[in-house]
Amino acid sequence: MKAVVHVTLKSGVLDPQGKAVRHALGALGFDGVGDVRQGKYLEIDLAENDPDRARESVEDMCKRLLANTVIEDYVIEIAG
Amino acid sequence: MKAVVHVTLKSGVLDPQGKAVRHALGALGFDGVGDVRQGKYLEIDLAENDPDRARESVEDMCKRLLANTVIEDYVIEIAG
Amino acid sequence: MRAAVIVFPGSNCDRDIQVALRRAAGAPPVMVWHKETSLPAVDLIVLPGGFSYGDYLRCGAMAAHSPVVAEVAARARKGVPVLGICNGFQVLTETGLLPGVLMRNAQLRFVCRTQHLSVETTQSLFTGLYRPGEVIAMPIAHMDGSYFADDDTLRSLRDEDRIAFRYCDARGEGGADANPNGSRDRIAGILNGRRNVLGLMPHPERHADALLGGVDGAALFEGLVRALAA
Amino acid sequence: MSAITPEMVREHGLSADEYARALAILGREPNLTELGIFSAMWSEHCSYKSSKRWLRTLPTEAPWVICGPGENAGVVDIGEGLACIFKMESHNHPSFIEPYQGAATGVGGILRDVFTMGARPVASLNALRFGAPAHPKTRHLVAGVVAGIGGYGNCVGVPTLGGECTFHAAYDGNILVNAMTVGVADAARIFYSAAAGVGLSVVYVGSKTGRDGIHGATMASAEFASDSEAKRPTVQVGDPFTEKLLLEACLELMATDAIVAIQDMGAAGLTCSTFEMASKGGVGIELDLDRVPMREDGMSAYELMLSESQERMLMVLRPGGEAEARRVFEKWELDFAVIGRTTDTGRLVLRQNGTPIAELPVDPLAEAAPEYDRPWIPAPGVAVIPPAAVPAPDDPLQALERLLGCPDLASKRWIWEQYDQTVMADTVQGPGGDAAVVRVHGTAKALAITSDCTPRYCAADAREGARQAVAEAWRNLTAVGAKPLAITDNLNLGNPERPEIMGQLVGCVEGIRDACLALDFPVVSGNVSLYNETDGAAIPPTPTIGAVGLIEDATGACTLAFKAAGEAVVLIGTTAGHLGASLYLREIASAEDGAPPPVDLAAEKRNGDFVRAEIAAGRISACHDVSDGGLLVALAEMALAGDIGAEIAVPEDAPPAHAWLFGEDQGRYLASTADAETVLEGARAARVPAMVIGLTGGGRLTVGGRHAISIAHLRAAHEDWMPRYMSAP
Ligand SMILES: Nc1ncnc2c1ncn2[C@@H]1O[C@H](COP(=O)(O)OP(=O)(O)O)[C@@H](O)[C@H]1O
Ligand SMILES: [Mg+2]
Repeated sequence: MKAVVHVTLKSGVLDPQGKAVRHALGALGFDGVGDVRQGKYLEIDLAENDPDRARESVEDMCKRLLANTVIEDYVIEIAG
Repeated sequence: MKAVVHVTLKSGVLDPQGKAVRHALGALGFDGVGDVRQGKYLEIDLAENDPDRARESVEDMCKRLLANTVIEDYVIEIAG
Repeated sequence: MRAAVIVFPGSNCDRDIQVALRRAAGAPPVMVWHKETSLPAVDLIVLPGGFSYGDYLRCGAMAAHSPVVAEVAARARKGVPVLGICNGFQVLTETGLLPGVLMRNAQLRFVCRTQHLSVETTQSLFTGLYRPGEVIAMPIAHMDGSYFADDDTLRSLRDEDRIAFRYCDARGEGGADANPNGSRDRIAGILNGRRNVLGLMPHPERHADALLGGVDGAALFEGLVRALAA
Repeated sequence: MSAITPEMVREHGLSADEYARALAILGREPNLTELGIFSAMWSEHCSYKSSKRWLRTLPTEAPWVICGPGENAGVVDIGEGLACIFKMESHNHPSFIEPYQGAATGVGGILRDVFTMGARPVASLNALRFGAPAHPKTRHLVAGVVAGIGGYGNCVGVPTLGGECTFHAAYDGNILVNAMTVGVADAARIFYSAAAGVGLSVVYVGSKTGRDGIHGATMASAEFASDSEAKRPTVQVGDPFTEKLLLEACLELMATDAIVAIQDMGAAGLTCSTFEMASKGGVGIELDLDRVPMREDGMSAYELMLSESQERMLMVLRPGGEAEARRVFEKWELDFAVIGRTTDTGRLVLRQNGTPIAELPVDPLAEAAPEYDRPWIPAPGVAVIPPAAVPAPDDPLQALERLLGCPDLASKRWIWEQYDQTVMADTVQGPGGDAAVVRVHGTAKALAITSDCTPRYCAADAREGARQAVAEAWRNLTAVGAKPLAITDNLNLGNPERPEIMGQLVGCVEGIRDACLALDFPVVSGNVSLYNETDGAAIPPTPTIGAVGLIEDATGACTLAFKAAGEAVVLIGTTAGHLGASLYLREIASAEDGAPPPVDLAAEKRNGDFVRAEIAAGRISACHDVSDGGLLVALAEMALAGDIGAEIAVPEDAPPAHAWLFGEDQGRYLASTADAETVLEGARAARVPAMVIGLTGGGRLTVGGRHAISIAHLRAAHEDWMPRYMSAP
């Protein structure tokens, strides 16, 4: 199956990239752009076929590698 | 409203980050991990309240700045 | 030779190129802030290295939209020589003045070292003082220098003799250690079709003074001065 | 209503006595904001309460010192109207918790300390101590710290030109990340933090304030427990792009006369910077907190005063300077806000929503901060190990190969290749030599820069180890031909409330003082990092010494690479074969004990002055100080750098051969020369021991005609360890 993971900065943590993108959009003439936050997005192909076990394993991957839990949150979706 | 943009590498473009993640997951003992692709994820707050106009504007942002269409694809979601 | 150096927020090799150009041309270049909408009449425009806009989002992406870059592009299309070094190369690909894109280094780490290069063409304003096939050395220092273009683009770069420099080892050969960032075809620098725009990842301005360990970069600037005087 | 409970006082790291003192100063109970301010100001990190009385004993003066300790960084005169400004700072705790951002913001902080005084940063160094390579966290910490240092410094565009990186299990739970920055300024335009003058605007510039790192200073002043991961949310994220803009904007404004005083917001942010400016200037300050640029809504006064958001500065402007300042900061697209003014009340007054919400007297808080004469016991003496008591290797060159490939000596190329070493186009010598050499832009001069400390020695004897660290820094500057000018010191220690740790602190300071006095090498800045311990286990005392020297003619800088075959290899200094606390003892004989090699400071000075003069005279073609691993390691490093071998003979009247080859006697150099006769003659005249021990040439190192090893073989051993270690899972 396939897992999709979104890794984002915890709220309150400075996001220099998002800040710069917001600024650049403004400079390009896009009005009404408020906060911009940038995160990572991962698609992982898994041999596992059981959704629960897949989620558990990806949860573990996030904690150990994919997200830096000191400053980042993550959300996992398991797709068929 | 809020727009969510996913920027991913076009298939066929080598993704060294995804490859490194796959490798690292293997080294950590996660079995059955196939292909891993890494992309960017942006959340943009917009003053615009009309979903169509919001999408149009974000589409424009993607073409002009957020994605490099030589190597990247993007997907836009507009949320309430 | 009258040169202009474009300064973006986050450029950090602007002073270095200023020194190298002054040394080669005998006169200092004009430094142009990215917000300018016009450029003075110049013989050469340089986009320097650095981290314009922090290299956030994608290297060079935000700088490519600076007001002055539209004018740089217009001049380039008129045939004014444009040189993009490192971040400047990234800006040139983002604007479409040069094909392809510079991606994250294959090893995913910043790399700074003195790198051997082979001069792949001497048929340009920039490389006329080198010998064909000459092996030279220049510092590299980048996180995103892995040149990528699709097969068709690569083929036309080769067929049109537009590859200016390739990474190589001390003997001028390829091989595992010769490619510091995973660039396709070991490409370190390319020309546009009209041959008046050069983008390269290595830093010639950092090897233009014997005290700093080499002068192979100086030949690029001296070559430009001569070509533009002719 | 008594809002402040003893529990809250404790959580703020204040002792009962300290709280009583706070009550006495205020004449009433503080509110929470005020308590937070007391806590930050009186934290070990900001007040130096345990170390101050000892730091005062350090020598800080010399004719070339423009400004010693007490400002953001130290300042020395380098001639031609220029000054060199430098300092070292630790970011140990944050780097352990979040290695990338911890190290990155450490670099950001030290860069600001230097440019806040008017200098353009020209070089950075980093001294790193990690746990054992086999410890499960080490690899991750190395990767993160190195990437963070590079990520920040490379983006700002300041070359990172050197440092140290060693490993020992004693740092498993407390790594050390000490960052140093060196800058160059116009000697007539140095900026200080004293906010002299009443009715002047207090201006905030840089990034917005968020809820970052609240209480970082208190955290840096407390011991770790292994559950300290819970303290994680205090970590800040650095934005090097904004730092670069701030650097350029500050330097641009500094070229005008708009600024009266300027101070970066580092530890304890707005609190520490306002108190420091007010107290040094003898004024009061009123702040309107509603005007502080904020990243998030609804920030309390407490949060605003204690936030450690990065890339921010506080300035006091001359009347009429505001328009100019605003223009510059708007050009660089940075936040700019007048947030208050100086007053003649001697008090800090904070207002929010138009009402006063905190009021504190400046001087009592800043100057009457607690100062402790903590009990201390001198370290127990350690026995001297005689050379003969240490087993000899079967083959000295096999031992050499192992030493060159051991984690502490292995090439750190994997690290420094992640640092931009050539940006600014003034790097004469980058990492890999005895000292980095960077040309002073627009002149013929160069600065030599090094950072040194041998924790092995300090663990055995803090005082001798600290003397050695200063001497080695001095020697490294000398080896490139520089005249040593001054040092910055970063004292990294455990919990000072323990008398044996306090004894180490005293030993470090005494050792530094000794060496600095003897070598005419004053201390101009520094930093103290205490409580580097986890679950009661302290790090070895680690007094990192950062040092700067001057080379009048950059083209005359010497390097350690052998230049030609057929030159004599000269050993300068006395070799007794001291193997106690040596690398040989640890790596080859698997023992970690014995007294460190003693430093004879008079001989150190004589030998170094001689070497420097010989380099200046152009008689020495390559020079290298002899340190970790001893003579044979030094010889191999010269051979590797020049890709030229050498053949040496062990003198007959020497100590046992292995002690002669691997002993770590101090005050020594190896030099190659085409004119050995003149060098030896000069040495005799200067009463400096010197002898020819061999000849350069060939592709191998040969010892005593019997043992040989190829340079290529040694190179593989030396270069392979770190990349192999870092690429393992
Ligand atoms: N070990 C030390 N030796 C000498 N001076 C020191 C030492 N530790 C701190 N100092 C000096 O004390 C002052 C305050 O240090 P610190 O609070 O770390 O500076 P900053 O606020 O700029 O980060 C500085 O001038 C520093 O140079
Ligand atoms: Mg040395």
